[in-house]
Amino acid sequence: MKGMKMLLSIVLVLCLAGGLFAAGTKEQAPANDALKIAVLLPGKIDDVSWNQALYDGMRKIEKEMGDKVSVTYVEEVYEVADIEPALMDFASNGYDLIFGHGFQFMEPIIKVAEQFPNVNFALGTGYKTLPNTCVYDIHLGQGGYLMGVLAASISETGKIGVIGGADVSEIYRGHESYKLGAKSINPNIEIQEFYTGDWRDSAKAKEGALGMYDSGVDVIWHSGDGIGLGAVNAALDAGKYVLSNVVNQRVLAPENVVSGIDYDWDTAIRQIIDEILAGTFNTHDDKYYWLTVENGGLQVADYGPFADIIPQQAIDNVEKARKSLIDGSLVLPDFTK
Amino acid sequence: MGEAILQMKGISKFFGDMAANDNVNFSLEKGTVHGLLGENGAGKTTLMNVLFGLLKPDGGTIFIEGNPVTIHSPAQAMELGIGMVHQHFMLVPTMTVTENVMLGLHLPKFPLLNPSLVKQRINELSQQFALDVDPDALISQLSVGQQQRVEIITALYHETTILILDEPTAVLTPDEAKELFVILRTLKAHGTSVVLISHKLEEIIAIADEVTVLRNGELVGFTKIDKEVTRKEDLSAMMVGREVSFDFKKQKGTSMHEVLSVRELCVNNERGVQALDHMTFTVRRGEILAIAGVDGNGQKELCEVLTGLRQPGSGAITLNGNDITQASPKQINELNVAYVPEDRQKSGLIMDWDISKNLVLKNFRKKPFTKGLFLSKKEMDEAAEQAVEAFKIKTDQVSTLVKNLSGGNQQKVILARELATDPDLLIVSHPTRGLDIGAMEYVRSILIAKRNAGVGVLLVSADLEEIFQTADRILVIYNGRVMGIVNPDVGIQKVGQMMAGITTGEAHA
Amino acid sequence: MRNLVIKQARLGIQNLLPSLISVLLACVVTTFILLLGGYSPVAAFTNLFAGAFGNPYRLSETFVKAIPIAVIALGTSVAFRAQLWNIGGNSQYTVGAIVAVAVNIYLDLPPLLLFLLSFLAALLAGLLFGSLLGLMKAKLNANEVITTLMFDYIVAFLLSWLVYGPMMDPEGGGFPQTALIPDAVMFHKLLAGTRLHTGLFVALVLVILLYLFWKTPQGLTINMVGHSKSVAKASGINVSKTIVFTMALSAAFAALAGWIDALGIHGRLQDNLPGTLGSVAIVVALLGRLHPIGIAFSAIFFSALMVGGNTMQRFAGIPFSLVTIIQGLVIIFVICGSVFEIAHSRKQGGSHDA
Amino acid sequence: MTLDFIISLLGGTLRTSTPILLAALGQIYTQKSGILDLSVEGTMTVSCLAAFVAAFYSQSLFIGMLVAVVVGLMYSALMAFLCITIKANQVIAGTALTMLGTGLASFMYRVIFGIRELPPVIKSCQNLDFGFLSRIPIIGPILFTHNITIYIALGLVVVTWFVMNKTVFGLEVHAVGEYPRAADSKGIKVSVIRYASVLLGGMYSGLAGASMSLGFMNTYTDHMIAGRGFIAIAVVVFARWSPVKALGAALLFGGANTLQMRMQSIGVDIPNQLLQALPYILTVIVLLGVSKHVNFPAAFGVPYSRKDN
Repeated sequence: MKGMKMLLSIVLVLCLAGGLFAAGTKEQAPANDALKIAVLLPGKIDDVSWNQALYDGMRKIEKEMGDKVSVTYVEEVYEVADIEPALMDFASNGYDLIFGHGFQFMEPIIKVAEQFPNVNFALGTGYKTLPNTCVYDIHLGQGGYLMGVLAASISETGKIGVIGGADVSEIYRGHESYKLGAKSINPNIEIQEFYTGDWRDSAKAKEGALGMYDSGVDVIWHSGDGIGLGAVNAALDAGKYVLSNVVNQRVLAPENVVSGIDYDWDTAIRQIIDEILAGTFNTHDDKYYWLTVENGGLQVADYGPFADIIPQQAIDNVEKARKSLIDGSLVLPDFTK
Repeated sequence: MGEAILQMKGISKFFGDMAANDNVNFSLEKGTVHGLLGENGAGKTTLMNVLFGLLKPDGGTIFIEGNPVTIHSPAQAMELGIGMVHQHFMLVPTMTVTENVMLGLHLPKFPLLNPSLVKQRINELSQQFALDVDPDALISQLSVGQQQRVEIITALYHETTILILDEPTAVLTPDEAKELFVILRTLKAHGTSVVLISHKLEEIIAIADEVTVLRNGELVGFTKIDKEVTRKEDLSAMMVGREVSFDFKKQKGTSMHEVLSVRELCVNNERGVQALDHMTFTVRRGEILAIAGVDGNGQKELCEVLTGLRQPGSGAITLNGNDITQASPKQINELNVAYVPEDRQKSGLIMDWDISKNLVLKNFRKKPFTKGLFLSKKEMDEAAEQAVEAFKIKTDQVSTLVKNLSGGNQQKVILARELATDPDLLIVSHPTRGLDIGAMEYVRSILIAKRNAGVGVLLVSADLEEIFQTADRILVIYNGRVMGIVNPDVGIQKVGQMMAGITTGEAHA
Repeated sequence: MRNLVIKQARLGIQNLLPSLISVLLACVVTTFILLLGGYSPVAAFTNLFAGAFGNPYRLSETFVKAIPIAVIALGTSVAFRAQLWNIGGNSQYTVGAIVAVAVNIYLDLPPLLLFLLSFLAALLAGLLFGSLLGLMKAKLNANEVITTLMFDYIVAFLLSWLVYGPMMDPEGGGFPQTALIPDAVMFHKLLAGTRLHTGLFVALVLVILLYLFWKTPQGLTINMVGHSKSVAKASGINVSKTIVFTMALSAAFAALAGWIDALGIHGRLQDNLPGTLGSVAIVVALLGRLHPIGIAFSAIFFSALMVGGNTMQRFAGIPFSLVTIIQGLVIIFVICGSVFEIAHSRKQGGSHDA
Repeated sequence: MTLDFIISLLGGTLRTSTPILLAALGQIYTQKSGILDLSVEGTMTVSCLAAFVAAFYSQSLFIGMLVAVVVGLMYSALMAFLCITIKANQVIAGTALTMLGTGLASFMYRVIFGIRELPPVIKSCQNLDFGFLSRIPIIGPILFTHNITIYIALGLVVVTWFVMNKTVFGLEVHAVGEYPRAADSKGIKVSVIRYASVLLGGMYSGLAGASMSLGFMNTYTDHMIAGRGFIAIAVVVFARWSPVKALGAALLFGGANTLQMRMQSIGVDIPNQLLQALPYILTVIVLLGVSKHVNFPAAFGVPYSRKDN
């Protein structure tokens, strides 16, 4: 038992030393008046998708606002058990606004927000809010609809496809609207659909896309995340069309990426930050900030050289659908599972 | 004769504090058979392992044809023309004879296998030395004698000039041994020098030209053999350091009612081949029934089936009137059967555990070692202290790990454990194999003491000396069959013939 | 598979030293990797340290995370002691969590009853799952490394299917997660403002129970099977039964870890619930030298490493993958360290029969 | 549609099987020599990145593959050192090295490439054109329209079979895994053969990693290997250490996976998770079915030391 005691004392000493260390190290404090923002991302900053889009949007804001904001990014907050301590860490270290970029942040944000009424939280997709929290989200349905219209318009085989990561609500809405959009152009169109089941196995997405192209599909839209790279790469190999999502991926396959949906998160972010700076954030109930076609948060990516390659009719179809989404003459059904 | 092809000077090898070889000199002349004699543990195998590059000596020099060499590996030894046939055959059972021979071929460096060439050479060698080996047979399908011949062929293939045989007859029937001696003489005639490791005096006198005797790791004698002059007793005196009586006097046992009865027992081995063929015998209280036979004739399977470790095919086993044919080891254990297995390190002891735990392997679940829910270390240690004293186990403390004990003391730990429960039946398998002479006598005396106390003892042994010293009746086993149950007074020769499968009728004196 | 390296030892400072040295060496190599990557080792290690122990909340998190790691590792150690290489901590944890959550969201019973029932259900699920794995090993000779590895995938897909399909919260807006367990059933918080919950005591009890278990005859039996199956057989032990029992016990611990986490932290099922707990538990069991108390401490150490690593990533901007690197390095140095011990013990007293 | 479906399925099966097959072939040496190497996953991840980095900076796919093979060899040398020289438990050493490898690859990728707007890409191995062979109906599209890594893998099936069955080295690997003491006494250096086997396995794993980043994809992402190394280990057991059967087993795995994707795409209503779990379930079933009769190398997982009996 002598060893036990030694062991105990060693652990105690370590704990104490840790305390001292901690006292000696303070997290670098930015300029006092700046709005301290923490962005918690479930994946990597450079995933060419979901995470990168928010990162890009936030960088835009950083440039715009300069000294008024100071942003810390944290990648790969992937394990659900690690979310709450991450939020706590920032909330208790003087941060003013914390982004949790995914629905899995919802419950932890609600819990932590209750304890820190003076800290504001922004949740990327979800449905619960408190006075000091909000939800920002995209109407991926709208984007999906437009892509469906485009895909059906440029398909020569009458077969199109859509590939997603996991079958979660917003992705599901995007896919269903994609089908709806495509059928609005060609009611008899054959649509293939494939979920990889995770957000990162790009090789699996590629094989899924190759299978679709093999069976005669000539246009695929992917609904984002790491797996999107696989779909784009498959189009490159197969020499077929692909539509990107989140950010324009034409550089990866210049002859294959016809267009896509671009997200501009800065619209929503700017709105949130402006309200916080103006002190109006906590005063209203409707705490949903949407990226929509109307507010420009969702945009059809530029066609580049394809403007001359694909039929003008296709571009017109998309533009027509986009306008009717904006003027409200087209309202998409709520595809909740 | 005359020139020494091999000389080993001042070889020392230590394992921990124990000297396995202490400044040993050894000299082998060309074209001779040189016996290397000594008790188990005398350091014979160590010396040869040093020569063969399996062990690195702590001191000494080796000369081959007068040139000093250092041998780091078997490969190097083979290049120097040294071949070794181990006591445990070094053959891969899932390969054919040809493949096994090819394994050690270093001469053609070309990486491609050329089985047909090797096969041809095997056939040549087989004819030249009358070895009779099928190059395409799987090792696992060969008999022990055949496997040994494969080993010899493998060695010869390397143009071996020095062939080491480590206790080659231990696993052979007397007739197979005779065949081996014929082969050895042929080898000698072809100029090969042979080192024959053995602890059997007759063998050495029959075949060797010279003999070197080791005891406790030290060189104690060297002599030339003259069949007419050399006496067994002289050699054995050198070997054990004192005269050994070959007439072990023991009082007649008083056998009582039967404790174990085996009827028409048939058992298959792992490969599905019949290992025991309708065996029938009984063991009575107060007697030692010895199972004599060359290793591998069903003894292992018999012990396993009697202790519940193997399922019998057919037949019946009764113990004190209870049918135990289908009983589990646990049930048999609870019926007061004690078992000293052949391989004490693998199936008798947990080498990484201390003495006191090893002493309770079979009854730690019972009182007093388990009190309530928990084991009582105190009780175990106390019991162990008593056992250490009663069985004269040499150790400072009961918390010594058994792997740090000598073989004899390990065997005493097993005996202490098995005898602690006052068994009705004691099954012992090769109980003195690998023990020094003192431990050997001690173990035998315990067997006899237990017999005298009314325990039925079933002794499995390949050592006829041991059997004749202790047994009241001898059951000779051959090929899984009972060749006969005889009294010791029929003589060693008769039993030896029976062990070779020769029935009384055919036996020629 | 026999193993020379894992030898359970009595816990003592002389046995602890190699572990500490291993950790130190791992830090040294990590420093080189950090410098190679152009990061400041000082910032990394101070943040790592402060992140694990720097304030009461972080300290509490270190314990929160140590709970499942320790409990799974206890299970792992049970199997390892019998030389059964159960590397499927993740799947066994998940099974426990699934059952615990299912009981709580589908049964309408008083909280106390739900609590007890979910405990029993998780325990039973773990025992059954482990028995299945044990039977495969004992009766069909299926290599347990491969079966437990395969079941890690199978159960992960099962969990995924459940949260996307039959167990998805109907009121949850289509997100892949189940409904929440009623608050009243959850473990109570020990400290306001932290996640430290009374499940800690359950973990402590489990550590003590296993500590005591090794002093029972059944515990000795498992050790005996681990050291030598043939000796165990000859001593009248039913080796097959012991293998099944050992795997059942091993999996039961992991399943209980799933139960504790479900009722202590998660409150529901989500995809990828166990994360990397399973492999960390293997490391922890090894570093704790398969001794329950050693495991408790090494779980705290590894938890600190992970919690601190998160902080390091947050405030020093160093990728979390560095923590994975440190974990790998620690095991490697532990392995190397144990060799010197063996060499040492050989020198001290090893006699051989020649 | 049905014929096209089958052609696409078989072509896809071949593609999907390639990395698994490459790694599995290498593990035949390793496992036959008596070592269970769970570090394959880590080795594949590390060399997947190494291949990509080398190809990216040298603009040469050949150099990329070469570097992957060298890195595979070096990384598995760690495994060999731990379980042969140090005689460590193989399960634990393998787990550690897989952890280390995935961490290291992720860390180094960030260090080397930083944060980029778009991921670095290379021009990956292109699909080959075998002239008229590629245009044979049915057979052509299934067998003769793939990139080089697939043909390397198929070629290595033959090479591996040859080495294991027709060379001295193969015989020695077999002996070392079955009965190391016998091999030792025949002058075969057990540790040398085992080192060689592990290193060979590592080189194959390196190639397998390269086939993901240079053949299958044209970039590197974390989690790219996604358990394929572990599947390879199962494939070897499944195939009972025969290279030809390993081809069959890898195709079975690849096939199950591809079938799952194709069925999902055309709207067969089976939960995709259950389909995805299929190969793993299959492995367990096969393992249960054959284990009684499968002869694992007798010394599987056992470190060899001359001193132990």
